[in-house]
Amino acid sequence: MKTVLGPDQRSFLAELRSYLDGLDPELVESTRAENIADPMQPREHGRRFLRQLAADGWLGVSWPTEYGGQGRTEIEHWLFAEELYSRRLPNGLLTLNVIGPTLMLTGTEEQKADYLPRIINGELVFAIGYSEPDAGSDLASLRTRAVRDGDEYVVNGQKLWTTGGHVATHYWLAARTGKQEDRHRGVSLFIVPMDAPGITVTPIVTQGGERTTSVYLDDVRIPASQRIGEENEGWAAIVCALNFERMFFHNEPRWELEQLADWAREQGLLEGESADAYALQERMGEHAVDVEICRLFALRGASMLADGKVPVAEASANKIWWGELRQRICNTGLDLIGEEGAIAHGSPYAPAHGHLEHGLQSSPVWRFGGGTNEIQLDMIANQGLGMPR
Amino acid sequence: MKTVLGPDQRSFLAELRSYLDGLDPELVESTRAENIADPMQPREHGRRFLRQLAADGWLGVSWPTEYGGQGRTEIEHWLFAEELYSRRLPNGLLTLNVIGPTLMLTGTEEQKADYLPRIINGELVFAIGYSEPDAGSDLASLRTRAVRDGDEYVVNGQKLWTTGGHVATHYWLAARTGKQEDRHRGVSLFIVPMDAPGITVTPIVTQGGERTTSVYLDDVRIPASQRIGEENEGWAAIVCALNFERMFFHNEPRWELEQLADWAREQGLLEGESADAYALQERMGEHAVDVEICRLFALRGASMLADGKVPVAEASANKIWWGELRQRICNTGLDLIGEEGAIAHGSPYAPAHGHLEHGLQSSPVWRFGGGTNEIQLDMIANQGLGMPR
Amino acid sequence: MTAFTLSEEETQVQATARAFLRDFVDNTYLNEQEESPTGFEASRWGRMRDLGWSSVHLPARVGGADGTLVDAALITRECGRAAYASPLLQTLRSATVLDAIAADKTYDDVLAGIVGGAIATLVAPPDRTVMAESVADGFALSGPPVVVEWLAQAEWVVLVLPTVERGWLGAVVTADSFGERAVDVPSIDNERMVRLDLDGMVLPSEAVRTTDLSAEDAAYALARADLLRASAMVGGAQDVVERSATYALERHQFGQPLGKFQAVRHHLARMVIAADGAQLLCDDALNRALPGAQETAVARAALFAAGRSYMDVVLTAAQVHGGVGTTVEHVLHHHFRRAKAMQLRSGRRSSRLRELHQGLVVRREAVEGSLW
Amino acid sequence: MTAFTLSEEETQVQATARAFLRDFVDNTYLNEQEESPTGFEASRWGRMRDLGWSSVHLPARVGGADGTLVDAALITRECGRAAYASPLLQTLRSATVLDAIAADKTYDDVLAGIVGGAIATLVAPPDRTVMAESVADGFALSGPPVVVEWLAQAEWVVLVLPTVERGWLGAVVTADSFGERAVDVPSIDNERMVRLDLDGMVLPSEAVRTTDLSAEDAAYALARADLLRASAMVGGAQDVVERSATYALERHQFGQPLGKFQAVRHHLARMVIAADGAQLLCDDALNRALPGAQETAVARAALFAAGRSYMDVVLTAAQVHGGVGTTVEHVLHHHFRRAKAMQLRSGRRSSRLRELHQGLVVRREAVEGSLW
Repeated sequence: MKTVLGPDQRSFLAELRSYLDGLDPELVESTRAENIADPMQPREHGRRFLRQLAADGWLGVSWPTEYGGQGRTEIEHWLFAEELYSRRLPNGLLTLNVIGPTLMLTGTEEQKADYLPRIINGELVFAIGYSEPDAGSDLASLRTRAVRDGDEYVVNGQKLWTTGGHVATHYWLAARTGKQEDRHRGVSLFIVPMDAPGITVTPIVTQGGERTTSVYLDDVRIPASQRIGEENEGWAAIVCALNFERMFFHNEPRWELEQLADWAREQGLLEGESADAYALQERMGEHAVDVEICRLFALRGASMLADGKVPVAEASANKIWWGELRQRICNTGLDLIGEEGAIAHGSPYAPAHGHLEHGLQSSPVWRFGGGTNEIQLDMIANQGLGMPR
Repeated sequence: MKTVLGPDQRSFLAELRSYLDGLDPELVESTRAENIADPMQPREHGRRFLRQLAADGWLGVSWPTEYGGQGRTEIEHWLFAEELYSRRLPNGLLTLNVIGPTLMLTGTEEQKADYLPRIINGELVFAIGYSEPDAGSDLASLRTRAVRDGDEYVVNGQKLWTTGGHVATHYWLAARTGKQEDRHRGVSLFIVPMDAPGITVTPIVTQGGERTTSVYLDDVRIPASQRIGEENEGWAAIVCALNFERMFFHNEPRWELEQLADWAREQGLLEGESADAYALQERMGEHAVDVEICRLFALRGASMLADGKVPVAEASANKIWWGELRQRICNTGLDLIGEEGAIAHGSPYAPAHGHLEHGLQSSPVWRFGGGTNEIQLDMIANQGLGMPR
Repeated sequence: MTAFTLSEEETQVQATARAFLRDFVDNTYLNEQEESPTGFEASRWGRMRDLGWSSVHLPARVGGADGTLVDAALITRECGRAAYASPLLQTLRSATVLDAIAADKTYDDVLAGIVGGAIATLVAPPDRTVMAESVADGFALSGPPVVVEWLAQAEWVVLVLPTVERGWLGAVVTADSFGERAVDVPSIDNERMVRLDLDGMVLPSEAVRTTDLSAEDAAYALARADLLRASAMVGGAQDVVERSATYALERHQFGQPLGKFQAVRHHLARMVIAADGAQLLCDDALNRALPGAQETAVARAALFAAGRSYMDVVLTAAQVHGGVGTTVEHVLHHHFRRAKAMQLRSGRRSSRLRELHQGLVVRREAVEGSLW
Repeated sequence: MTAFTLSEEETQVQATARAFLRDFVDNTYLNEQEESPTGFEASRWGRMRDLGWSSVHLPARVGGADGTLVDAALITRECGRAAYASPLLQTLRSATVLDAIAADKTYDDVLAGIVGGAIATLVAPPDRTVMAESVADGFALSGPPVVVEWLAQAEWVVLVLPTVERGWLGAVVTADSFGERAVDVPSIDNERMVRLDLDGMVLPSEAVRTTDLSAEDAAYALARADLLRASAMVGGAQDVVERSATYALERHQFGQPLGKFQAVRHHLARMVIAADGAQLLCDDALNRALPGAQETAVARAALFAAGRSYMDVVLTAAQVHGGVGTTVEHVLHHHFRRAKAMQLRSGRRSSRLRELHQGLVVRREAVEGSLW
């Protein structure tokens, strides 16, 4: 029985770790703090950090060398993402890991030449514009409309849940070019600068404190050259991007479990012999098993990608396990802490550095973001078991 | 805030308890042993016991006095069923609690005069014939056919999961008199003696050791006078009977928890201070809360019946809670016991008198019997919340 | 639907409370109050005092309405439904405890103050981590810091603590007695909270008005007070279930309402079961919680079940609502945070469960009164 | 689908085992064997010996095939899939332990016997309830009775026990050494079992061949042996998932296959997740369980996950199958009972979890080898 992790991968990881250990501590610390507060959008320090990685040749581990990447496999790419995550540092997120690879597969030569070098240099930050007020899980019902006008499209509509809309440089936008009743067969995909005339970004604040946005599009003009793929055939690129996106589930559960362990250590419960200590140890023992399983679901996906396969049911299983486990660790972790657990993050008195409480508040998104878990379960039934739709 | 349990109910219960305490210990013990082994079908001792109760005027607590009952309310009836259950003694089961009341509502005067006195005397035992190989949850698809022939119907088909088929005196039989595509609108209901020519009963043994049967009907002739309700209109009586049936969820979870408590007491874990003891206490604490909730779901149903209402979503909630809780207590109870828990019931060495292990083996039926829990959840969504079907 | 019937007066209390709160509480209002310096409006507090909310269950002797714990619980249930934060629950809990442990008129001045609109709060750590020990001039306290809601806004602080010597003590001090021992901390939810370090503090003799309280009586007094929190959580759970059902009917995806998808239907049905179970147990406990009835175990079971159900319900509701439920523009975010905060205020889950095991399984406390 | 790739030889082992068992094992056969006096057929055992199943991972020195633990685990996985009961698992576990704790050729006679077809069983209570203490003529044992599979059918009984003095002992005795201490008891499942009362028994000096075993080495030897049981449970879970999916496609209700109902689809998807998680962890543990690697924590995690998943899967499968799944006419009833029995043979769940906490969280054993 052979795992995908061999000596090559281990030496890659050693090299990466040594590189990261050598980075400017100020840069690392300020980036980490920013990233912990809201990991979904690289801001001031995060972008500084990514540009540093780019300058040192560490962005685009699995990107082909022709696009400025290291040309390694998906396994190394996954190890890179994991390692950065476990240091709570940004790994390039959607722009590097979803938009870039999707452009490589679906973009024109001009588009690739235009965007890929800037992505791998850390210059660009993309936000994704799929969801709308009436198109959530049911993406194919989107109503934002793009009408051809000479060499341009004129776009009108409203997008919801555009995470990072206020910090992005570019928008990866799905809009309807065909008939409403054609559903996914009438959708096209575009890239448009976030500062294009007619785009208004309005913040939405979530209970976990993460920022997301509504994006209003009012006669926004996009050159036809900025359409990704053929007209009305944007769905393929969306599916491709979603497949990349669903593999973005990293070792957060382990990190959250470690926050609980820190608290337990302080309290003398981690190795204690009291009733409270035993209760904690029993609970953490099961979480720790589930964290190992989470690692292996992710590794399975990486190994499939490395074999040139696209994980579908496997990515869904990974995502469900990951989101539910994180929520469970945060929720039951607070139960072990008791009344002090009601102190919110931000306070120096918040137990477990406030991360369990913050995590619990963010946790609903983990269960429905990137496609609700109900849809993921349906995908497992269809693709994994051949159930009829 | 007023509960339905007042002084009248308490004095009824005291009277009942004193009556039961005074019964012949040999009769009680042999009935109890038989009932614990397989509670779903009264056999030798169970029938002896029920006839004794009948002779003493204790069967039919809520039956009108005109039918020989005590004429009390549904609350007393529920208390009666609970008390007998908590002594693990038969309470009349389907015959007394489902068939009798359904006959009162849907039978002709002749049918009532014929059957009710014999039911309340403990003479008759009914088995129910609804399910078929291809009609389980989807009862309306049943294929057993009853064809009118003069004053009789001739019935052919196969029934499945007829519990007590081998001990019953009579069969409560649903058969198709209309067209297959009419579904529930083409079904009639009959009573036929179990020893009628053409009926063959074949045992089915389940993993929990409970006996159920297949019933083959081969040109079975039933007088038209034994049809309950109009031709093709048997569905109403079926629904009525199912509503009565779903309120049959008693305090088994408490009884099972007590088996675990017995074991824990022997092992010094019930009030111990070891890691094992704390683990047990934490788990049992939550089960005990759930047992109280189970009691109140049942009480709610009884109180609705007493008010002349029919619990539907409420009965479903009761049934789901009851079945899942029992299974959980048995399953996690064994986890607390550990390797000795693998000793099967029947052995004197089986922990907790073997009841948790036996219970776990029987438990699947608790989750799908009387309508799968999935269908119960749908009923709560429809009837309790007004969701569209 | 419950197994218990409200009396006409109780129905009136419930309707009045619901109408009063509906008149001004919505998500925008809750957000504003949470952002405000005080966390609640003094004028509303005055109105609630006028309605007799914080003294509905106090004896007429001190100016109360001579109602029952059920009346008070119906009011907290409505506050819970509305996700409305105020010092009311703590004031009611304090009054409930003082009324229960008072010998004769021990606390009548404080109770009369509460009738008059004074805010009180209760210090009684659920995990009994703070101990009192008799010293020359009073009782010295020891133990880790605790958290207390609305202490900074309170006039009176009621303490109910176990002593090293024997029994429990009851004490009342003014809120300014703690100085730097009390530090404002942010709460998960929209209630206000301080972290209170009692270690080394001496409660002066004159503050300690009860010293011979049995552990059983103290436990029952606190369990009755906690039923008010349980009832608030039950109300919260009910509101969340109703909102989720409404949303599932209104929101369409793939050409049909969410409520047609079996997965969503089953989520909703599970929520109903959770909320109903909590309500039934809470109502049963309230029904049995007569003064002196010592129905501690069932009351504690109700508190546990309410916390568990409220939390289960908000987690599922968040899933049913998707994105819209997690923004601060939707009242669900208040329920989500209140569920966890209120559950945590009962202390450590495993400690509560072992305590319930003692009461329900070892001492079989519920069996006696329940006919089972 | 796994993250691990089988070698060509491993694929061959798996295919051979599956074909061999498929040739004669079905529910009727399993029922017959369960009812039979011996519980398994000696002729099949002989055939398995000829195929080298119980010695596939033993060194060539004793006549084994010099394979790895993975080979043995693939065989137990196929037995698990088939719900096939025999002394094979216990014999393999015994051999695994002896091979791991042997200094030089200490147990070569026993291992050679196993290669030759001898049945062995292992006494090593998961909760470490039996202790050994050095006495004049050997080691005196104390502790509550334990349960042991296939002891009555075994030639050799291997004991691995902690001693009061220091370290652990390894011993081998013949199965007739126990006399009335061993009593046949019915098992939940179709394996055979005795209850063995070791309290007061003295293991003679000549039986105790290892006395200086460190707790760590003993734990790792047992953890490797237990991986074979974990693998059997993984196989069982996989079979149950596959059967349930097939049934959901075949069985129609309300005019459509069960697999179109979202509730059933989600049940099945959850079963896939459970079975996959268990398999991934088992395979990872097997991959890491090289001789001397001391990967105890991951192996124990795999054992826990396999038991949990197998049990979760059979409970849901019973729900998907309805009535047909609970009769003794359907092989699911064997899986249902085997899942619980095999899970229970790992001892008390809470003890296993605290042990896992020690290994995975406190000592961080898995992090080292896992790149996380």
